[in-house]
Amino acid sequence: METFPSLLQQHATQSSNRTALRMKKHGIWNSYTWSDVADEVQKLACGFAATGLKPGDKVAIIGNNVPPLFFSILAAQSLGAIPVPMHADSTTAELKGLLENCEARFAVLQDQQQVDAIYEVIKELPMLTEVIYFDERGMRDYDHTHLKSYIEFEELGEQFAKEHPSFISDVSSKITPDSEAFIVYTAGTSGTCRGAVLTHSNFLSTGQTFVDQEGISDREEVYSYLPLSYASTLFFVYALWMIKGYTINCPESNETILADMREVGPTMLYGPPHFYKTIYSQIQSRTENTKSSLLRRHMSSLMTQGRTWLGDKLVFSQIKDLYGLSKIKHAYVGGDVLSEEVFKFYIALGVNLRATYGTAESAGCISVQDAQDTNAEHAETMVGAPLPGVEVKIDNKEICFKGTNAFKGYYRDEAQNNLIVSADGWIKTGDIGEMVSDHIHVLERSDCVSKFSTGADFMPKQIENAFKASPYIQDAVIVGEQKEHMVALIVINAESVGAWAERQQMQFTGLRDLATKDEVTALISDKVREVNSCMEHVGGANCPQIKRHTILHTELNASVGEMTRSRKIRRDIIANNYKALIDALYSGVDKYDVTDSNGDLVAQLRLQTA
Amino acid sequence: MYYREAGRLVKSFADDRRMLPLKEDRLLSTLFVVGVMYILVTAFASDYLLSAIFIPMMVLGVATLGLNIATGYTGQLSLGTAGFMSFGAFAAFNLVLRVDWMYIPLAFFLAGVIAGLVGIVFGLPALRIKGFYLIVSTLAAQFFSEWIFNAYPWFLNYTTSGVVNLPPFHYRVFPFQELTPLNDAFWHSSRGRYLITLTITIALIVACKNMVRSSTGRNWMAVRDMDIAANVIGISVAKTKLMAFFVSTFYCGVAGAMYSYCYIGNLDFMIFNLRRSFLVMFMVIVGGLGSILGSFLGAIFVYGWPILITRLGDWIFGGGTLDTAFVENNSKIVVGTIIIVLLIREPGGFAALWNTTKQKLRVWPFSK
Amino acid sequence: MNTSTDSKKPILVLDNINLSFKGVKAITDISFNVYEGEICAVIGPNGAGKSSMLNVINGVYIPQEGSITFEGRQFSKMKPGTAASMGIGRTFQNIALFAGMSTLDNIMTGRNSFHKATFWETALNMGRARREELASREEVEKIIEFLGLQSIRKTPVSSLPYGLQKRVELGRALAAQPKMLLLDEPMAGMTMEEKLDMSCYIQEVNANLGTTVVLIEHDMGVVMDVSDHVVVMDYGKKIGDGTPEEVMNNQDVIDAYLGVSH
Amino acid sequence: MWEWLPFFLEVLVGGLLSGVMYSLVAIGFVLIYKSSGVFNFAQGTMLLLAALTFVSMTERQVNFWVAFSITLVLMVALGIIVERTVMRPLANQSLLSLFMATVGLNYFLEGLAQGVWDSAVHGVDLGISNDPIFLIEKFPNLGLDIIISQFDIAAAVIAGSMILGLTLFFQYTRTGLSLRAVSDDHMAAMAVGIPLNRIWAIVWAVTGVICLIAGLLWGDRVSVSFTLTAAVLKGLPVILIGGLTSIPGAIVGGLIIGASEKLGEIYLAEYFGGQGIEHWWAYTTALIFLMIRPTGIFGEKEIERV
Amino acid sequence: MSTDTPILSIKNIEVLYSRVISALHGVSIEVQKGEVVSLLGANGAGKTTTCKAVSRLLEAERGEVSKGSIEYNGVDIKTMSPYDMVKAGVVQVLEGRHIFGHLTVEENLLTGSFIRNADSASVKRDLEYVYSRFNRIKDRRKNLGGLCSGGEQQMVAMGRAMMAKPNLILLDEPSMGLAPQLIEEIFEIVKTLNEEDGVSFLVSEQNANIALKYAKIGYIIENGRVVLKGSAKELSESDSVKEMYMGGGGDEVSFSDVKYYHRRRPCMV
Repeated sequence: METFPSLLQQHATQSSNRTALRMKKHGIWNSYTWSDVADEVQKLACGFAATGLKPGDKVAIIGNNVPPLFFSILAAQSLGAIPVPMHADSTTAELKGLLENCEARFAVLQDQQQVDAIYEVIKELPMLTEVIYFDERGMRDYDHTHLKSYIEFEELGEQFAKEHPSFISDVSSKITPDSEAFIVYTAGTSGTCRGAVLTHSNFLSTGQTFVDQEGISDREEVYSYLPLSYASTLFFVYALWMIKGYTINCPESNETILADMREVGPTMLYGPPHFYKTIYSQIQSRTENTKSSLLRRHMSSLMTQGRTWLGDKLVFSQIKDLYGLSKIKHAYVGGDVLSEEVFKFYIALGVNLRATYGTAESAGCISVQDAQDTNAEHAETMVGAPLPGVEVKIDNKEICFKGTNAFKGYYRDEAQNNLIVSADGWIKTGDIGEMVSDHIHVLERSDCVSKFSTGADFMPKQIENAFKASPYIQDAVIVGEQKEHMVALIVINAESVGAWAERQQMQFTGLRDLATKDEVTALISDKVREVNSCMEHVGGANCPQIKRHTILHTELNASVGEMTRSRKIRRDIIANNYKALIDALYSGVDKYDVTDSNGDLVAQLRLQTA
Repeated sequence: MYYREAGRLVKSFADDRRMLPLKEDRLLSTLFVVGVMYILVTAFASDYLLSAIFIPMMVLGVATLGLNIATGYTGQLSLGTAGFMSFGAFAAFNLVLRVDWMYIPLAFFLAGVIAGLVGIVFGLPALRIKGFYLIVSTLAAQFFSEWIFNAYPWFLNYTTSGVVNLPPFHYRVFPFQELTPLNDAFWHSSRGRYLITLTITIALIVACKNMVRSSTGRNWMAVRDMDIAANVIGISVAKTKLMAFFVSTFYCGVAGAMYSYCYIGNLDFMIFNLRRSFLVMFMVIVGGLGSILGSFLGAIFVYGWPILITRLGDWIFGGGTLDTAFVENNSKIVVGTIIIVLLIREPGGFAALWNTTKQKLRVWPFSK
Repeated sequence: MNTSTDSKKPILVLDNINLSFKGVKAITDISFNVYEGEICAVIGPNGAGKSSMLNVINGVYIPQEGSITFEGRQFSKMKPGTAASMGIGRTFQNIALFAGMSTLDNIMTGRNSFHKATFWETALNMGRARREELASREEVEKIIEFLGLQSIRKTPVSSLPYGLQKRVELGRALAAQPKMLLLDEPMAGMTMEEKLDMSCYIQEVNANLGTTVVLIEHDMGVVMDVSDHVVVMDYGKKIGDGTPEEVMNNQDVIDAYLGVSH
Repeated sequence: MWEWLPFFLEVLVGGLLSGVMYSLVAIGFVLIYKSSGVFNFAQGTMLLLAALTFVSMTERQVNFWVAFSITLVLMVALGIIVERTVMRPLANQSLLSLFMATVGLNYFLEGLAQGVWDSAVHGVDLGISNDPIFLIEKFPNLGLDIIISQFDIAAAVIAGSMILGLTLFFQYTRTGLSLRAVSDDHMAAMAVGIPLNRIWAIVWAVTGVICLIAGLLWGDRVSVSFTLTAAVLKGLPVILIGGLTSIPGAIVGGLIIGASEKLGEIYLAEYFGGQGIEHWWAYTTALIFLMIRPTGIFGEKEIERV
Repeated sequence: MSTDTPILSIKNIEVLYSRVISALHGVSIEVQKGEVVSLLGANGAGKTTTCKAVSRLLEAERGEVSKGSIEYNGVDIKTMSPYDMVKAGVVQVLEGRHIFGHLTVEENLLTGSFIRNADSASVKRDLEYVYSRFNRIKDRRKNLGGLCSGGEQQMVAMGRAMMAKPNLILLDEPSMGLAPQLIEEIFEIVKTLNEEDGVSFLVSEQNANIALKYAKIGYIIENGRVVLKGSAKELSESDSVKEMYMGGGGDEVSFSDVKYYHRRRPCMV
């Protein structure tokens, strides 16, 4: 049985000249072969060892998706230390909480931003002894007692390697598949972050069954831009990479993610719904702005009649090429549900898109859709049969799993462990679902299933997804817990609604203005009515309806916790932040004044009745 | 539709700086040059097509490229193109006449160098004079050339008529020619002259492309776009201008030599008059300032239009109906109108039209 | 007048500079020092002769009287080429980019002095020409990364928004690896965010590469925060010279330029 | 020892007088350049067109003044049409583009003129006697034995009064002030409500009139044919010496070129292979002047603001 | 014409240069009679383009209003030329003054009066009036415009506009490059002209501090779009305006302690 360090050694010896990692830097794609990767990891691991990192110590890895981070993770693992990936944009408070919780001794940071974030609290973190950063820019004026640059660190490592040539391989060989490989903090739609401890075998055995089932080869070109702080990214990008030894490609900068993807032309892709929706919206709005009737005709018939041979040659294969989707063999969406319309669009376009299902506790993957699911009704929520080696059952509507991917437990959180892991090893996912002929159908996250005051259940997320299919709607929040009916807070997409408003020859100044325009209100009200009638169609005449709704004057804000970093909404925080507004919606008034801290009017929202 | 760019990873700076960065463009140009220009045309084109269409178009294209280097890339207006061509033509003639061992391509090259040196002399005022004032210098070059070859019969080897008929090539075209199956007669034929012209033209295009994508070309364009800024960042404006004049007139000189040797087959200073200078300038404008492709598109259009009109007239009304005066006036009106319309609608000329089309193909089907 | 900078070594000494156009005085008897490694701000109203001052320093204008000493070499007539080769970089008030070229090519042009290949070598794309091109590209890419211009690398500069053009111009000046940078209103007309970015770049260059910076700026906030040394000009004359604090409290400066307490 | 003097003076005066004709052509250039930045290369062809139109009528026995008036109207119309169809759409393009547009216009008009009329050689007779004047007969006390062409004097007088009139017009009328404002700063002129297009149309129309008069004078002198377009080539060095934006410059430039051309032809030609140096001599003279003053004698040296 | 009709009403205009480059997309501005309205934004945001769209000077720069409409006193100005606009009483004072450098100060002022075809006596009266408003330039009436200082040039430009007896002045970047105290002086004149002569102003400015001090209404324009509109008081108290445009005067912003990652925006996908 393999571990991450042993797999690295395998690739480094068996396919040393194959490209392991590419990153666009300075306008060209720089490659690292497997032996380059092994060298870097060796140096870095020696640097860790030289500065006193011991097996079992925690190493916080904070930054975006860049090669040195991959190296740091591997280096830590080679020493038997446990990497704890964290999000690059985390605030000081968030980081402090996580670093304290995991008792990190080392932290590897990308640049000044992360240094600043933890520098304020470094004195309060006595465990944290070494901080390493890659990017030298802006770092001149810092107190370097705790800080080391990556280069300094590698020099230390080279020195150490000379003195202890076989140190790393000795330590590595002691690592077993059941050793801890990662602590991954849950994304936390439900509040506090918890660190799931995952072993090498959690990732590697599940990963092996995944690649066997999906036929992933060692020649894949994988495009990777996601932060490594999610279990699913670690699974789809990192673990599968180590298993198959394919090539990972990282973009040059945040602004060039889409352009760089075209250059890569990946054969395998993993992304959250938001990513797919962005590309979808771009294609849609470019189609709407075009004068070409050819394009419009083909696009409008795509969803109903599928691709014709000519249409494929003239339009669709070209669109795929423009977005770098033309070579895709495997595209996966996970983390949340992609709305049906978008999902169907990709399928119709001929992109082999599959929904996956997994949680941090399950090393990022429990199941993946098969071809049969993509044609089913609710294809977007049918997530396939559990992977071999993983068992799934529905317990009181909640999806539970056990198997090779089952985590060791939360780090230093016995209480929560006991809460979700049963005596016989079943782990509650917290998601509501059903089994449809052995395939999992995810319905709703459990803590988000709401009950009306009448006692009836409803599932806000499904309704929200129905809204999100509209290109004009960025986010929707459905509220109804302990009420008689639902109300909706809607965030419009400033760009597409702006473009729409321009086509209508409307005057407007910005999102805040658009949100209160009659025309926009009418546009969104139509959508609400459509969703309502759709619910009635499915759930019968007595089905609860969205009685009232309003358009918010701003976007939801991740920095105050209204969304997670992966852009999932946090319903409880929103309900709290917008309490007064929601009360107003239920009270039946038709205007609501938003004021700032000085009490000055910011916007007057219009509360609509469907 | 034609371009498929997903999955093209540029892995080195050398890759990124290729002459034709897109695979499709490389394929198309190779096919065109090797397949069409070298094989198909050489094999099947008639003598008329070769010597009255292809050769002059290429020769004029080279002259246009020359002018484009000075005007389009470096921003130095020149009205002396034909004059510079004549220096090349006369230099080539005298080199071949007076140097025993002279090979034709070498003569062309040296003719270019000599013309280039003349170009430097007439470019010298550019160090002090700017903008329209500079056309005085290039016009002086034009009139000076017309005068000097007339006033000093030595240049024409004391021919009384003022015109020398050139046997296409007095001497061997290249060394070790006897080792090849192609004899002198072949190189004297339109096919042989076509191949020489084509090869030289392609070499000059490649050289020009190399220059414009390197420091040389950037310096030219910097001087064109804003000479003070260029000076301040350490570009020697004087050197850059003179270099541009040299390269520009080198191209014109080679074009002049090819014009007399490969195209008309005689040497006549009357041909290289001011009107021809203007014709070349029209080619630059129509084709597009600062574009290599445009230089040739312009040459093809301006040279080809009267021929097309004549041919059309012959075809519609029967042979010889259209008199030359009509054709000439017609093409003047058409070319004049096209120039004005292009300047208003598409100041980048045909080259810009081509690039727009290409860009549309690259973002198809989202092109507006 | 200025005690804090006395100990430092001047990199640039301007001595009694007088400049006039067609008899109209643009600069009258100006002398001041710029010290090695400092950020020196020149302030004053438009028409005070600030830009002309920069033009004198790098030889675009030739003063009728006075001398310029740069790194110990004295000039009565500086030429732009000499200034550039001695390591004086420059940006302009009204952006002077090469409009027909891309961001990359504009910055590449800044490395002209490192290119030794002659035109015929470039025509044949021979060894040296090719090597220099690739080497320059590598250096330029570092600047592009530093200034965050990756996504507009191949965009023609004429189609860039104003703020980005200013940044490209700074990049072009940096490409020559100057010892001293003359920046003519690098932050004029920018949003606060762009100003912050720009001042970050300037300070970074100053601190990491030790480049001396002379900049003209109107925003007193910027001047106070970033500069070590301020020279105030009005009607072609120097009316103040010292640390930002000294200058702000100088009565002449307040009367002529700042007006009521600002 | 002064025996060469009378001949020299005769050549000089002849040169100066023909120089006035160059000035006339040059003034059209300057007007258009000054007001709109257009270096009007079509000037020569406009001249040819005017002369050809006039001649075609007089050859068909149309009364001189009728023909003159009709041509005048046509030239004014041409000027306005050019302004409308070529210059206005190109406003604010680079000077090079504008110049090239006039080169295109030149080619267009050339084709048109020869297509509508013909390319044969015509004569014009303005009825001005071409008899020489012996200065010594008229002004014996000057003691100069010089022959001067009567036609040259008449032409110079016509040209001179045209120039004077124009100068006064543009210096002292409201339209003149507007024109100066326009040539200073187009945008500002538009902003204060000076109708730019009207000013340009006036300028082009005036240029048309100048072309007609110059065309007739030149036509009488050298006959009306295609070679008349070469007048533009004579005008070029003149304005460049004078400076593109200066009317006095155009006059002085004309005199310099006229005189130096005649003097060069007489005194220097033998050192240069005998003949034909007049083609490049004017340019060389201009070049020498420009090397000394790169923007012409009266041209403004621009202080390049950076 | 009802008194409520705004003197200028820009309705959701889009401006294209050379038919392709979009400079404005969705700008709506209203100026009521007798108001000073300021238009704030950075360079390249579209302030000048907006002014030129109103004065119709756009076409001279190959620009066109491709969507939306502009009404002056309730009349659509689509077909009007710059000349017509001045005639109707809308004069733009261009950014960077653009005075005629080769004309004297007085000649500069005179060009402003041509539009009215007034007799010389009334022109003389107007000249005196302008000199009374702009004291500084009176002594320099015979000087060439090009030799005046920046502040004087600005006054000449404004005086020249006043000679056309306008109802609305489009004042583009009057403070550009002027000393702080001169800026105050220029704006004081704006205030006088507005209050005593009843001229309405649309002032485009980068200097939000001063512009909001003298204006009644402000618009913030970014990347060719109006993003914020409000009374001068509202705007000058708004956090986002303070942060973006007035930071120089505030204390929170420090230029010496700037971070690299300031500009890093959240990931788009």
